[in-house]
Amino acid sequence: MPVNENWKPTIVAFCCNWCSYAGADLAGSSRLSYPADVKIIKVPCSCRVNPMFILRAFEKGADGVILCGCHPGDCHYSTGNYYARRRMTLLFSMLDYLGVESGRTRVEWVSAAEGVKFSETMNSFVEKVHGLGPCVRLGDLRCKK
Amino acid sequence: MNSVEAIKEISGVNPLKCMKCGKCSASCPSFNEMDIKPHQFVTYVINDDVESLAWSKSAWKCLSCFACIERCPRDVQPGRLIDAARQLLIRQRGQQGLTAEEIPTLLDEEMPQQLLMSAFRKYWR
Amino acid sequence: MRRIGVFVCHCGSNIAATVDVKKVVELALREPGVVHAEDYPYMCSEAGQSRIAQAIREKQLDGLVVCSCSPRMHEATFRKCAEKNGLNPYLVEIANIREHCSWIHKNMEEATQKAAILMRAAVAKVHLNAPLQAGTSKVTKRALVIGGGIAGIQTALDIAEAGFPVDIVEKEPSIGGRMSQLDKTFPTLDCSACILTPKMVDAASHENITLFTYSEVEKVSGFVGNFTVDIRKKARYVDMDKCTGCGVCQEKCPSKKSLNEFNRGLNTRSAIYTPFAQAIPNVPVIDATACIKMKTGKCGICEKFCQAGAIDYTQKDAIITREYGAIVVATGFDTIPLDKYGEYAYNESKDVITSLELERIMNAAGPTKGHLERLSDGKAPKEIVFIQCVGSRCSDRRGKPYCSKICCMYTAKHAMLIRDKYPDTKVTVFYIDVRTPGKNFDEFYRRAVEDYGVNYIKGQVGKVAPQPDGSLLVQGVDLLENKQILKKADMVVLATAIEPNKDVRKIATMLTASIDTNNFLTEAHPKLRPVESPTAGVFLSGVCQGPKDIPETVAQAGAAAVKVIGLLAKDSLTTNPCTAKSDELRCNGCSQCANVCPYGAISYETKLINDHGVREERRIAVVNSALCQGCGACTVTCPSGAMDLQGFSNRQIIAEVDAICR
Amino acid sequence: MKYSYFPGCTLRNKAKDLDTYARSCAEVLGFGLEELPDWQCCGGVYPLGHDEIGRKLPSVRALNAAKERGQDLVAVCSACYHVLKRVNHDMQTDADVQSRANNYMQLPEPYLGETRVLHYLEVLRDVVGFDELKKKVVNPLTGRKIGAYYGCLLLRPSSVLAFDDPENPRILEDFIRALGAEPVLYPYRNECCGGYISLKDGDMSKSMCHRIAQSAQGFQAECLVTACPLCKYNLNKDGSLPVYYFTELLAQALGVKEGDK
Repeated sequence: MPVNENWKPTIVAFCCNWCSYAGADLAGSSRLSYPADVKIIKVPCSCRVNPMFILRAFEKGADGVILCGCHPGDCHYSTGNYYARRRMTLLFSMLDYLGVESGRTRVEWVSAAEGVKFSETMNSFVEKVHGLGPCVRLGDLRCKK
Repeated sequence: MNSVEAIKEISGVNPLKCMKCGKCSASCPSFNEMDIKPHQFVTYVINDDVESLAWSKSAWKCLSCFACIERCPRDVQPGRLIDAARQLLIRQRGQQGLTAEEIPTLLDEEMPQQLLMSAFRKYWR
Repeated sequence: MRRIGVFVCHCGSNIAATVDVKKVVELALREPGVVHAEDYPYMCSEAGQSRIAQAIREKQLDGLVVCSCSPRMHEATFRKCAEKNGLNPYLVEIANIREHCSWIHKNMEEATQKAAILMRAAVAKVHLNAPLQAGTSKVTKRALVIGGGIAGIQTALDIAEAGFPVDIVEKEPSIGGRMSQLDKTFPTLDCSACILTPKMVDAASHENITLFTYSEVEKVSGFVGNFTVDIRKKARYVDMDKCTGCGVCQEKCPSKKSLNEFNRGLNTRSAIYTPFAQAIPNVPVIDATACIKMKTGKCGICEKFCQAGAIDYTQKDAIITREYGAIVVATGFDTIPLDKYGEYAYNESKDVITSLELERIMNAAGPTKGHLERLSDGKAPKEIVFIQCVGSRCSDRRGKPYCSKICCMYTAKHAMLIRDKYPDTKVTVFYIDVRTPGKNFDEFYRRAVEDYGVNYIKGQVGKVAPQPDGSLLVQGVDLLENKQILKKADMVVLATAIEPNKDVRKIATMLTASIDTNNFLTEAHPKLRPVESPTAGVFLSGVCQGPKDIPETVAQAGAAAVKVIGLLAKDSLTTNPCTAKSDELRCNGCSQCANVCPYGAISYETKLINDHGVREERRIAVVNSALCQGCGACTVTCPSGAMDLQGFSNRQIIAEVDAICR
Repeated sequence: MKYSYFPGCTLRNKAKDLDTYARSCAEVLGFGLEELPDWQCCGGVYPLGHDEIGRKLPSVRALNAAKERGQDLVAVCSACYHVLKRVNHDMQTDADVQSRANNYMQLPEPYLGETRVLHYLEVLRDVVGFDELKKKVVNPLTGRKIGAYYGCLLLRPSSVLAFDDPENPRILEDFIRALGAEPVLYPYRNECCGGYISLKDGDMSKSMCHRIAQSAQGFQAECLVTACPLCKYNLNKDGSLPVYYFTELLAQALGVKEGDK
């Protein structure tokens, strides 16, 4: 399917409060740009992200979902990101099976000091999702007329 | 691509990693034979001064013994830089460290093939 | 439905230059429940806050959304403002339209659209916010200091002076640390033991300080104000209460071949030993791996000679459990192993030594009784070469990328002391840079050059070659002269890089304190909170945080003590109300939440439940809100959906998702 | 155990001893060296330039041939070992070299550095074992004081070659001890002999070799042992100490030297 250049994807980024949200703040204060398509939701820890939230996002029309947390070993709650990693591995493979391509989902570790990494990650993720085009597999038909 | 860029490209070395400690020159067995010393090589590349390197005999005196590469605390790999300069002289400027005419005068009975092979590779295109 | 007010900040031009704030206000008023919306140049200012106050009063708001900078910046400000005006602070949400929007986007239309969506998500969330009450937890008024070097001693003394009890845990048989191994200190050249010993004695005799020497921290649980720590007191095999410290046992011990750790292995000690004469406590320990009695059952000489009857071969390790309000890490450093630096021939020649070994050689209590001698043949060296930056500033796989900071100064000290005491000995220093920032530091280095004639050569050493005659041929470079140098030396001293004590990783893991790639503990903020760990209640003192010299260490130790005192002075701490909560009706008591909880905050109780008229006893999960830190791991693990996180509930996050994807 | 064997150009001519004894000793020690058909000269020096793909191809061919035979690749000459191992490292780690070399070679299955490159000494140390070797010695070289000369090519850069400690190697010393002789440790055993410079500047390499031999002599070495024909040639020019190939001493100790002659 040829992708319309002007099409703007909807991207939800879950960021943990301690590392990645602060990393996104640093990207902001360093004026490192990334597409406005990315909207960040703050969670206390990457392990707070219920797979249900991600399914809901795709159901409501998100084209990509990314989860950012502290680097392994650096979790503020010591082990939360390990739980997140395990859950997401399972969820993403299921989503892939359902037809939500693996390029639409990602887990990335971004520390509070990695503003550059945050913006680079978002740029590459948006580019990837943009290349895949709109995600229609899980669209909630009840919501659209 | 200018010459300095070519040297960086061929060698894959980032000379900016150098902190000018001089350990390469302290380790170099050819130090006294070189007019531009190993640590200076790095500086010349940083300063875009390939002309001086082109007139130097240092490129032909490096033995590729890798002592500088082994001991460099910043992983600069000066030996690779010197070798890249040598290749640049050979490739772009047609310089050679050896002429066909001199070869017969240099041979002797015991000389291993390995020596000729290595020398040709280092001195010729 | 909530009555929500939306406040859009211009942040001067920081937001307003890229986001059409008027448009955001206009869009906000179309959101359900929004009864008030306005914009203002600086919402965080006194005037901005009074506008919020006025709106709360006039429009009877019960929910606030502030579209401004990051909540990490001003969330607390706006929550306080709400509270002052009779609104629960947790009914405030921040839409981050500065760091996450105006600062990174250039196109006004795009940025405005995104800001509106972020506002919408915050409004959707605030509809579901519940008023939360912060709880309190008690503070145990005792501190633990891990490490009994100068950093730990100073921190403990300062805390103790303020009237709080402190325990020092030191893994060696005596406190004192690295400083006790030093001979003289720069830049004043006063004797290290002379200034340290009184402090050690002060610490030992202070009524508020308890020493646990020959002990290690085994387990840490709890959180700020309420840590529970298991301390392993290793078996000393000597009764501390009976021993008089007479030292006869050490004289009589027949096993004298163990390497003396205190003297960096340059000579030997007996199996029963105190590390050094001024040791505190002055009670020996028995090294079970060297003791003949322990290994073969025969001997027992120390026991026979001990008049106090203090020897006890049957002693076992003991675990002591204590509670603390704060923990200070002061684990210090060691020099790096030099196995990977074969070119300096450290393993090949006894006369190539590290600077710390030279400290011991120069010290009157050291292996050569303070005489400067070659360890190979006992001769006095006539030519000494110092090599700087051995393993420091090495970004390769062999060394450490950082500057060890103390080497330039101690080398100048060594060079000066040698030239002073042995004027006919020549001293050469190979250096990359001489780094001497510090009060009277550069003057000190210049004295070494100008008054003592120490020969400083800018350049590194490539190889140290031991010669058949026992001398060392040093091949280096003089970068200023552009010459390779071959120098015959009798002794070579390596300014070896320092690294954090190897136990620090284990300790940091126990404390959930973060650690950097070089194993230095990370500070909460590199500039503004340099003595605190990001983990609340854990503080940093000395080299465990980064290389530093004695005055800096003492200064930091004092700073850490002040932070500890500030914490212990409080009777209770306010706890984060965003904790997990279990729905009694849904919980089936499966225990999965407790398995993933890193704080042990979840327990189970049997309770009579009225489930839609059915009354029965059920096992259900209960969250201890004082222990819960609000990570949310349990909420996702819970198979029945009973567990939810206050402030970040399932419904709240889904509302945000819906608002963004709408 | 059978290995693919890469003798190299010099072992066919001036350094026949190095080759012949390597083969006959392998038989005694119970491993086989199967010479690769159609091997090409490694080039003597490793092409340091990032873009010198052509000069790496002979090594890639040999490495791939060993892979197709399902064998590790053994070299005896230090230079061959050095070049093969470094090219193999490029084929494992450098995507650019990988793709360009494979584009050129058009192999049925691309070569990605799968072959393990071993020096004969490594086989002795890690497969045969020096203790085992000691048991097979029939003419121990008792009383001989031998200085090991490593040179550059076996050791550096250690990040790629990982042959032994680059500054304080021990493998040749352990080998000498296994043969019943006494190894002499001297500091210049890993210093350069001058390498190919001897073609144009004999004096330079001579002075370097002189320093090496003097140092060994100072520590009472009676002779030197090496694995490199060029090192041997250069050290012989100095002439202060006799120089042997390590395989020569091995053959002597195992009692196969006389039989072969």
